Amino acid sequence: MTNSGAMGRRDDAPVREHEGTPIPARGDHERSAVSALSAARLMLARDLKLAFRKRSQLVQPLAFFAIVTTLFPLGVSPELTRLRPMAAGVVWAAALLSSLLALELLFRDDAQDGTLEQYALCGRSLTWLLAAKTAAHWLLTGLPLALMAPLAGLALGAPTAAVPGIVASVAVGTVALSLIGAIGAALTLGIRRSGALLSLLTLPLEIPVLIFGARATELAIDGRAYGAPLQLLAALAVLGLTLAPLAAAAAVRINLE
Amino acid sequence: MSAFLDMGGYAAYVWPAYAVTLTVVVLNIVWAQRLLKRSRKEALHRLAIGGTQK
Amino acid sequence: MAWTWFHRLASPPHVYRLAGRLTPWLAWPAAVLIVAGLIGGLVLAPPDYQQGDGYRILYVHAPSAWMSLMVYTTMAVAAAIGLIWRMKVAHAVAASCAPIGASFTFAALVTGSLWGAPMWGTYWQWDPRLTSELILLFLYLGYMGLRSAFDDVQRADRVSAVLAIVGVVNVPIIHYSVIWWNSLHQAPSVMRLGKPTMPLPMLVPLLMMLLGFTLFFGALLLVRLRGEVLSRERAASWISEAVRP
Amino acid sequence: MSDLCLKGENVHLWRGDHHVLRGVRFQVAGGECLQLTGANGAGKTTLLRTACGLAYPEGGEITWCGENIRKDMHAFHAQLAYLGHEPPLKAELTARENLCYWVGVRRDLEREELDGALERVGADDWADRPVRTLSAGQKRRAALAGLTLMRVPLWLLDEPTTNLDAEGQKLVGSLIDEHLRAGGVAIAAVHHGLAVSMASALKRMELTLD
Repeated sequence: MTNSGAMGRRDDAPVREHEGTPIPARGDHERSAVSALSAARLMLARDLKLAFRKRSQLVQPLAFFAIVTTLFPLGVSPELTRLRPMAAGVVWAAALLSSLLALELLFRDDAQDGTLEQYALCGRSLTWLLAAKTAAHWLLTGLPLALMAPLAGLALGAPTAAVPGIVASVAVGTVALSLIGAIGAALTLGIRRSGALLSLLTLPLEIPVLIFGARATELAIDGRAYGAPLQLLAALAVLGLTLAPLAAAAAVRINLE
Repeated sequence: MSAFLDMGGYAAYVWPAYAVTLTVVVLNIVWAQRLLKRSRKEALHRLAIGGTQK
Repeated sequence: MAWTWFHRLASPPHVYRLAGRLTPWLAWPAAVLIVAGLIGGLVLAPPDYQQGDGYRILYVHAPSAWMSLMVYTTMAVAAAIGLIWRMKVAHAVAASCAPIGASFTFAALVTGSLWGAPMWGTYWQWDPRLTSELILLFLYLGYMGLRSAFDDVQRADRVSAVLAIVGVVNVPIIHYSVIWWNSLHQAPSVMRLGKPTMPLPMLVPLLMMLLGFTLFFGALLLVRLRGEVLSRERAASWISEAVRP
Repeated sequence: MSDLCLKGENVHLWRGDHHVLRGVRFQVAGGECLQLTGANGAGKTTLLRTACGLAYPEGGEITWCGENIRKDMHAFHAQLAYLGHEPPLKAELTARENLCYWVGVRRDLEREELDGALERVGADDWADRPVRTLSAGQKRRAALAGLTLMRVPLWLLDEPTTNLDAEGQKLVGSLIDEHLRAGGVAIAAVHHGLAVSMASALKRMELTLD
């Protein structure tokens, strides 16, 4: 017990004039404090600004999505009649992989430069802050993917009438993907080369999203009603929205320990 | 006896299924015991190198 | 009062000793039940009127499939307890579960495909039950991969606990989505297990096998648990008494 | 009188097999600064991270104003500022933007206040340059500006003077002085003594290896 009792005795109480930094009394921080929601909004703004300062990272998942969907006609057949039945599956598999690509960096940069730690210590709900980060991730990868997916669909033989259905299903589905992915990214935060492990953790959890998403897209391409799978997809997204930030916050705290 | 081994013509499916399960069962026993033995050895080793705090 | 009991139960030396003492009490009944179930299933039970003797794979497939899910649930519950109450023993239970569960999931997959082969004419069908098992195997592998990626046992315990909990929330969703997906594309599965109409001579060996495997899991868990508890204990004085023969 | 007090009782913590904190006790009240010294690996950083609630002690407890810090972590965190080894700044943002986002999640910042803090640490010239282009010492100064802007009673500083020139070290000393004079609490892990003028307010504790 070498450390115990090493404390010096406290000498005369220091003078307490209130010059310099005013210290708010205990509990006083509530008054000027920022609410969890506006803290989250600030986090979102920060992540968007950061992303636009490093544009290459913004473009990479989209380029990856484009190249994966290009591989299929080259690997299978240039005939649209053969590509069309698998268009939905191809679009979704590519969307899953591209959303995964950007995940590794979701918390990694912030953990490395110490800002994540500061967010964990800021006295605001880390759950909300991570939800905001996930929202930023969706805005930066999910939404652009949803806008690009119809192009890939058209190139694989989908009719133009299918465009709204493809956009809707990919947009809703990527919300769930970003949320599930955030858990995976938070879990693997402390691991150095986490890419393969991250995929192994996240992809099985994302299978329901793939199933409902691909079904909705398939129905849209066939010109049928895709409401039912889209609703199931939305249900998954809502479920993810309530649970994923909690799990991610728990995982981040453990990894910061 | 040979009728039993033949499994009504399904021998090629039934016996491999049982063999795989048996292997998994036996392997689990071996692994579990090996884990315990290794942990014991490591614990003793840690005691030996004098990590006796607390 | 309940808490003192709880903490006594969770104290490593107590767990170590208790697990050692309990193991034979689970292992022997498990062995007896499994042998009896095998005799009942392979010899005494009559052939199925549709699948002949091929259905006898049921007696290994069903317990394996049961194990795969039961072990995952146990693991997730133990992980949650470990995470919430910061209980090392619970984390040790979760760590012990993963390899057992993964191996039986593998067995369930192989036996399922062997059962399906004569019925489908191919070893692999995207049957909902098999597909779910396959995904479950990936979940186990991910869990074990995550656990082994950390050098520090404490952190590995806590991080993988979060994954186990997330996974167990997902398992039913995955299962039902796979069934839903499958119902769109092909006829329902040929594997109908444990129907209440099953005749007693078929049902009794199945129940014996299920119970036997469950007890076997208990015994395995206890042996592994002792190992995991030892490796989590840092130089505590009870180890020397407990470990030396 | 201020009733602020951060207290550690018999704190134990392991890192793997290594028993880093072995029954550490400390007590710092309002107007006092605890100066932590010790060799590399003696557990200074670990103690600070435990004190701020990032690491979980396996034995003992840490209390803030008499309450275990885990009882209401958010309220406790809202009252502390922790500065780690590295200044927590994003390389792509300017120093000013960094402070806006960093401190902004805690409290609303007035522009004048921000300017004042930047001026105080001598950042007038480089406050609007991306952090990527700043020197290590400048980054450290920017982090110090963030520290003062948080307006919290408890400071936990890990090597606050690293990479700073003589003048910068004096700045750290005077910032801590002011903080203490206003009734604040500080713990600083240091290699060399702090340039604090109020020597009477300084407590010292040395952590040892094994």
